[in-house]
Amino acid sequence: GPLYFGKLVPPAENVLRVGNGAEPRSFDPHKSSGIPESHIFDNVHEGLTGYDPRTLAPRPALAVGWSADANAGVWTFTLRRNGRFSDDTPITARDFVWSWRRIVTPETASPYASFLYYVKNGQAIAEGKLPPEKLGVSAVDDYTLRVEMEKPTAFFIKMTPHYAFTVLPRHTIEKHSDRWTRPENFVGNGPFVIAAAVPYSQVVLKKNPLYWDSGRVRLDKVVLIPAQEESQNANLYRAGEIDAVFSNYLPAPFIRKLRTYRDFQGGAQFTNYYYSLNVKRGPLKDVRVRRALNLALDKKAIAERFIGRGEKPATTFVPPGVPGYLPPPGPGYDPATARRLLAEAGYPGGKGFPVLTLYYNTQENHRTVAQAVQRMWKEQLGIRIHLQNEEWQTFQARRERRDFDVARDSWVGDYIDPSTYLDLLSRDTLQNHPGWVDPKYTRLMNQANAEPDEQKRNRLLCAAEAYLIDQMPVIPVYFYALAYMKKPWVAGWYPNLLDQHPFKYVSIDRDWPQRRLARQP
Amino acid sequence: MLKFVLRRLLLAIPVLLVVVTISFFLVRLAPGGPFMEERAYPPAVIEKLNAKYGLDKPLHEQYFNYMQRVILHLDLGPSTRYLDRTVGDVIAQGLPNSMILGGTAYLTALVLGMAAGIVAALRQNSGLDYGAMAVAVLGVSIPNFVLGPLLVIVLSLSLYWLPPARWGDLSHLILPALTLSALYTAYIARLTRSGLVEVLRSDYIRTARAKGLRESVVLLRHALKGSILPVVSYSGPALAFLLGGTIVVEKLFLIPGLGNFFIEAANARDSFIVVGVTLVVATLLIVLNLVVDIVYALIDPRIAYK
Amino acid sequence: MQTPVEPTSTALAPESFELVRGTSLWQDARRRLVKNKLAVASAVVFSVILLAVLVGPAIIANTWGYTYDMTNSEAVYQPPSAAHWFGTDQLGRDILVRSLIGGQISLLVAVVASTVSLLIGVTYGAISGYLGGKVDEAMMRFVDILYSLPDIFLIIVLLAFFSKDLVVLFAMLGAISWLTMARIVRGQVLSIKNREFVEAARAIGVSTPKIIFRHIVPNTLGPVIVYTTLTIPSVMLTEAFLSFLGLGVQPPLSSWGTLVQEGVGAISVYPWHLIFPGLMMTVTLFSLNFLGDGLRDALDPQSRAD
Amino acid sequence: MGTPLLCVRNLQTSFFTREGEVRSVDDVSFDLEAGQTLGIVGESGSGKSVTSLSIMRLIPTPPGRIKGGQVLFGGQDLLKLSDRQMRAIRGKRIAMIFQDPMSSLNPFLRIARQLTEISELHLGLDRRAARRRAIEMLELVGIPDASRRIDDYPHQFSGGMRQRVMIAMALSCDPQLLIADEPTTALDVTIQAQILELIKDLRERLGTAVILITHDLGVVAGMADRVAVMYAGKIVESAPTDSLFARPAHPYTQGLLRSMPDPLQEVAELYQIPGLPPDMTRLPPGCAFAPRCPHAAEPCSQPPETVAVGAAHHSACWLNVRSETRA
Amino acid sequence: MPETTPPLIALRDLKVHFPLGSVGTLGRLLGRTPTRVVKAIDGVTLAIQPGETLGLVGESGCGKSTLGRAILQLVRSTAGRICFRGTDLTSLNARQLQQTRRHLQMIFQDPYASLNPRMTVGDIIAEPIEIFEPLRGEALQQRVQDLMRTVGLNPAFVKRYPHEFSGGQRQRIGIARALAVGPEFIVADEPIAALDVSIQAQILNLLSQLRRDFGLTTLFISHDLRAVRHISDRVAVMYLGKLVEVADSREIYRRPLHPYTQALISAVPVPDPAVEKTRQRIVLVGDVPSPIDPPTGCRFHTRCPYAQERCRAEEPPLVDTGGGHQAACFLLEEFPLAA
Ligand SMILES: Nc1ncnc2c1ncn2[C@@H]1O[C@H](COP(=O)(O)OP(=O)(O)OP(=O)(O)O)[C@@H](O)[C@H]1O
Ligand SMILES: Nc1ncnc2c1ncn2[C@@H]1O[C@H](COP(=O)(O)OP(=O)(O)OP(=O)(O)O)[C@@H](O)[C@H]1O
Ligand SMILES: [Mg+2]
Ligand SMILES: [Mg+2]
Repeated sequence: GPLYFGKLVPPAENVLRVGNGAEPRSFDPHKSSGIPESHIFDNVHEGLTGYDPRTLAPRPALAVGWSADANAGVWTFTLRRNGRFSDDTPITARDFVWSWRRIVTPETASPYASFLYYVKNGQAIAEGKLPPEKLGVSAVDDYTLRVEMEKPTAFFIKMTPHYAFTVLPRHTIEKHSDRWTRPENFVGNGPFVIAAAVPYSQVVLKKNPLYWDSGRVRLDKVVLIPAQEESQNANLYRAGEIDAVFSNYLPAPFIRKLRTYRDFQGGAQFTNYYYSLNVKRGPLKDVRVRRALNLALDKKAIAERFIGRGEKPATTFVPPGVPGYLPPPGPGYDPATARRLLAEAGYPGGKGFPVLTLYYNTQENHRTVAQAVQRMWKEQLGIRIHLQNEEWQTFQARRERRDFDVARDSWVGDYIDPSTYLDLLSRDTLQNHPGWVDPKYTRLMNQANAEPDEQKRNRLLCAAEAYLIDQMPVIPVYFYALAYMKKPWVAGWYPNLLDQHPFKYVSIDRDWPQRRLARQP
Repeated sequence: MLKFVLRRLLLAIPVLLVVVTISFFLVRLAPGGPFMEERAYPPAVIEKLNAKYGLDKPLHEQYFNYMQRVILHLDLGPSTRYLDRTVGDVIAQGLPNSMILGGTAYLTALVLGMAAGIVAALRQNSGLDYGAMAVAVLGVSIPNFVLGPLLVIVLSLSLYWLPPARWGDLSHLILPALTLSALYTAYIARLTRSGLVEVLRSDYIRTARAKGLRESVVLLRHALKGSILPVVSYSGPALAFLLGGTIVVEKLFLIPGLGNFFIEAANARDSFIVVGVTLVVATLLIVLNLVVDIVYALIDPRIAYK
Repeated sequence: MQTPVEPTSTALAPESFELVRGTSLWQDARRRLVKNKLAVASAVVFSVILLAVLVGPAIIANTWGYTYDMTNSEAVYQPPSAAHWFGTDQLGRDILVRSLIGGQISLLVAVVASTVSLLIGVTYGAISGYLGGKVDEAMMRFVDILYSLPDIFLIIVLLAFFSKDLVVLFAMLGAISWLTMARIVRGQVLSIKNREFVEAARAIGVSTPKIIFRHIVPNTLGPVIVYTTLTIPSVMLTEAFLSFLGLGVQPPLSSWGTLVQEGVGAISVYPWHLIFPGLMMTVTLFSLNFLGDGLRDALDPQSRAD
Repeated sequence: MGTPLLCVRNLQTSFFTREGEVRSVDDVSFDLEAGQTLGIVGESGSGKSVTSLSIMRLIPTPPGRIKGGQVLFGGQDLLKLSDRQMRAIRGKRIAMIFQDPMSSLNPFLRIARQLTEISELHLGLDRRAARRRAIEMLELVGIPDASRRIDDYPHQFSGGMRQRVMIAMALSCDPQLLIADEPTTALDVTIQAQILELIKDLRERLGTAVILITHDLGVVAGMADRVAVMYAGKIVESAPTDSLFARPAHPYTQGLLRSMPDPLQEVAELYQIPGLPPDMTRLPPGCAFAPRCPHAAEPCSQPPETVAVGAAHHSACWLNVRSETRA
Repeated sequence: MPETTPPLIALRDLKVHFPLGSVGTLGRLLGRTPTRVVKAIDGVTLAIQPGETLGLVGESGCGKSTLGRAILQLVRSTAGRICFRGTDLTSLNARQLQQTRRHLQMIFQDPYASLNPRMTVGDIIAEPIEIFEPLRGEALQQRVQDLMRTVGLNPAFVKRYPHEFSGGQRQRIGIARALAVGPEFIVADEPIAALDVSIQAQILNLLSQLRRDFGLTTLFISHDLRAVRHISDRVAVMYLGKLVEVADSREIYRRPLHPYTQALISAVPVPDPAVEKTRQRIVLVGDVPSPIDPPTGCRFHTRCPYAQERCRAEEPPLVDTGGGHQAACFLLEEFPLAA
């Protein structure tokens, strides 16, 4: 068969066309938290640091250097002097101060305001208890930014590439207020600027000639297409209308077949898939029942056979791949033990076990997993589960109300650190769907987060995760895998845990056929 | 009749008010909210957002504010799903595209459907008749979410004739319009045929034949008028539905139409857009049903409205 | 040989003493239907499908041991084979059994929705059209309102406040399936009520309800039957949409609509997932359509020869 | 006598219903010369309309079918023509006035359209000329205010006015053969006279042959050259008009003439032919009129033979045979 | 007629006007009110006594059917009163009207159009019986088939549908239906037009018999003057929406007063070829007026051989010339001897 999937005609110009999942909710980085939006924000705005295209490690961007005090309580950044907005206004440390204050200001109502909670007084300001001026960020001089943390935060630098910490053009925002994001008013400071935005059609980014590093930007234009249906991405790709798609935008049944093509890319992804168990309800109060439910699941079959896009069965909660973090061992598939535990809990052979309801939001994969799980529990434990799918909001409201027995769940890490997962359950937040608040776990997490030493911190996190897995308020099912396609002429686009691909490094390689031949032995 | 039209349009106002009111409360009663995301917003943020959009007030107060805004300022409000846009923007962007698509699909359906229906009626109980009607049944039994992908696979992914999705020039219109029109073509074909078959036996058709008129003239001039009423009736709601944005096909082919905006707004509990678009569709429906009633009178001189 | 009878004599010829049995349109229709080969063939096909759908799953469970919810991680996406005639799905389940099980709910849905559409839609439309004037105006505006309401929210809210059982599903399907029918019937009635036989009926003293249901409605049956048979597929698909929203069948149970919806995602890689359930649905729809056509002909005394 | 314009030979038309075959026209033959008028009278339901529809080939098929016979028009057998050839004849060379004027007009079209299309088609007139001609024709048939009422719809016309529209339509192309199926039933006598005058004029001017189906024996008396009497699908008597009225030979004809109210004589009760009209699906093997015939006798169980009872006067009755032999 | 018994039907200055839509459909839609109005009935006052048969004759299009339909409340009257046994039918509500219909029936002029194409003949005839009488099942069938025989239809036809009948057979279905519940009054709108003379005789005999036995009152609309004369007690002659002459039926044939009546009677064809060839008819010449804008004065003046100046300006009233013979013509004043 053919080596590549679909039409193989590279674009005439230096333009990258990508499927981008959804119509952006907003073009203001302080107002949206979606992934499709992030693909725009990350390329038209730039903060202190940027992602390394392969490792995602922070790379100097507007900050040319940084340092932290001994226990990572105060961070100091040195800014580059040639940083400019796309309208040629120079960027200074004061712009950062203004931007960071803006995101935590309650009136901005930014979904990512919580990222600034690590900065001193961040949470208090966001909750309206203190004025924004009290935020622990200050301009020492035009090119030195001082950030005072709420408590020691060693991993803060890992968060800085995120667009929540970017710098925004105060002058245009004040001038145009809400309309500053319109293409005709838009001012940014990234390698690209927004040139056009037609809803449900495309967002066009074009090269920003005033970008400090514009010399290394090879693309003239990026066209982001809000192709929401998985099949659209596949079709557009196959018809040669797009050059690349982000991960998980391709239809699952396809991927089994697409794997054989050279333009298919796999790899690990920093996303997990789990079931939240309502620990306040019926038999699920009993930790033995929760463990039994976990042990009865053949996650390998689920991940590798039924879903089969490269997902890996999960025994623990944090997806693998965090540098320096060694996850605790997790229990595997053990139906015999599961049956024993269930019997111990008073339900031998599933007898007397009430019919629980498993909720999931309507989507093909969720439906597949739920049916597999239902069947496994029935076969292995003899218990009956009612499946109920729901439209997204209804489902989400139900989860937040904790009005379920078992609910489908998953989490996309924001930055490469276990805490982005483990913190989900450390407090009684809306994100803590199982409603599992355990003082021991909270203590462990607080300790870990306050620990400036990387290694010690990782060990504490590992202990916390081990405890979490032991108590099993959540059943990890699998870890997502990258599954995307890019045409062979797309260079500088690498698989990574967060599926982030700064367009700054991407180029159209017109010599790809020769290069491919040359690479072959 | 002018009085009739005026009265109908006046009567549209309370109807629209009822529609707006019910849909306003329906959206609010639905679980979830405009700022509910997988990554839950901090409660403080939600509070602020609610305050910003006036969603923190008691429901009846929100309702009155909304109605006041709509009626006095003809302002349909902001959008909570598309934060940088207003409902007015969304309608201005989506409606024309939906109308182009829906209109094309309807015209296609009308032409193809009537043609098929007429041919089938003419050659009643012949192979042609059964063939045309079988295709029509196929047209209704293949849902458009299947037909669309099938057409795409053949015409754009195998033959590379037409783009598989997106919107812009004429080539983008063909596949979605075809997909969309299949169902309507089938309906129109079958309704046309059944009407014609009945009318073709009338004595006045015999008269027309006795005049020596060609069969096509008999059909088009004499029989069609009397048999087309069901198609006209069907066209009112169908066209309103088509012009107001069709969710499945717009999603399938990534068309920047009202349907796409509507469904995402609905999923995101954007009450402003949902109510606004509903208002647009209701207006279309009322106007088109008025047109239908007028067409009735044009077709059948015995139909009179007081 | 008979003797001549006197002019005013009521004496009757001997054979006239036996009473000739009268027949009604419906009795007549049954007889005509039975004579229509295509209709009978369709009825047979439909009965076979019905039977298969009702008893098939049990038979398969007994002979092959598959049930509709039996997963098999070793047999994911198997193409059709001797073991699995229709192939298997992503969970390694037998698509044949799932298609049969799926028919149960889909056929039930079709029956309920078309019954409602017939009963409510025809009655409502006929009353509205016949009474005309203000009543018609009010009744049709009510239909407009129902038609314009965002049904997706209607369902979501219903779901939030009521249980998710099938009764709600049927109520919902019924509620939306009669609207266009009502409009079509009304259009027909507007025209038919001016015909002279209606005036004659009025002159005789036939009461309004009887005029509507005995004289007018039978004369609208052509489009009514055509529209009903056409509505069945869309109702089946609406059911799939409703189960998407959480109403309707829940996995691992299936309906034809949900099977087709699942299947279309893999249309170009695992076509059997779509084709077989789709085929079953299409064959059913075909047989229903031809049955409908036969019924329409049978109910039309002027149609083809006996 | 020239060659006949229309020769109907052994025409048989049946309807196939669930109760069996209805032989509406059973072996009907007659000739008609140019400029002549044939009056057809007879029992209601005896097949007069079906005969004329069969000539025009407008029998609804199914359930009806022309089973046999010939319709020679100007030497051509109409039953063998293609649809296209038949179309060229309909409306132009043979025109028909239908019995039921109400349902024979298209309720959805203005009178104007229905009248103009025929002259546009056959006379090649343009719209304007066709309209002028239509108005002219309407005036000719006595529709008052024709130029304005031409734009009305049929339902706005009275029964007689609709009938006159039908007549206007039939006459507008100067046909060679006019089949008038009860053309004046809904007309008052003054207008009826006017219409009949119009037909006579056509006959004289263009030599149009006319088949006039009517129950009004007065009209027959005034118009027809020959009369055919039909009963149960057959022509039971046919004769020159004078001869028929003077010496009706068939018992049915005799009964018919006796049934007429006499303007000069007051009677409490009119004569009516006794018994019921026949059920055409179950006709007796012999003479269909026998069960109602005052003279019925033994031979009536056999199909009667048509015999001449006078000059060009034929009757199908055993009675006549007997009288003939006796004579 | 002696005026002692109250009339069964009394019309007082009845008017029925139809708007004509020929401002064009578009004009109709744009709300142009049609300026043209057909004055189908333009002031008719008439009383019909119980048991009487009133013949109604007149030019085609003069409003006979409309008059019949107005009496039965099938068209809305523009003005005037229609009393049945003293109650004004226009004032009844739908229910009361429906109940009254048992006593008022109609035979329609167009037999085919007035039959429901989807009902068998049996059902059509049975329908009024089912409404007004508790008859069901066998008994009902018996009644229906008796009725069919009575009007000369073969009962074997009960299962047939209207389209399977000949014109005359259809007409008889309509007659059977109208007579089914034994009404007190029927409007017979050309009930015998499509029937052969023998069956005409049968129907006329039937009507006479019903009048004799049950006192049936009939408004007998027909063009067949011979039949009208045979069946009617009185005859009313209508011209362009108005009555021009009303008289005893023998009287009117013997001594028609109005010029229109005279012309009408002279035009009756005679079923004798010899007579037909030599017969003298009064041929009306002149403009046929239209009910849209009827001529001023006497409506007949445009065609009247005796028309004078006065006829053009003034409208002659319907006056009794003695013995209940009413006529509307100025001639009668000038030559009262003619009366
Ligand atoms: N479509 C049909 N199906 C069955 N029988 C039919 C059909 N049309 C006509 N007939 C029968 O054929 C016979 C002849 O009908 P036809 O209309 O020729 O009568 P007719 O002589 O014109 O009578 P009339 O004077 O009453 O019009 C009738 O007995 C009638 O019942
Ligand atoms: N629905 C209507 N709309 C408009 N005009 C009408 C309508 N019905 C009848 N007319 C007109 O009213 C007048 C009288 O009609 P009507 O039917 O009463 O006449 P008629 O005396 O019964 O005539 P005929 O003997 O021809 O049946 C005619 O000019 C006719 O055109
Ligand atoms: Mg006839
Ligand atoms: Mg009339």
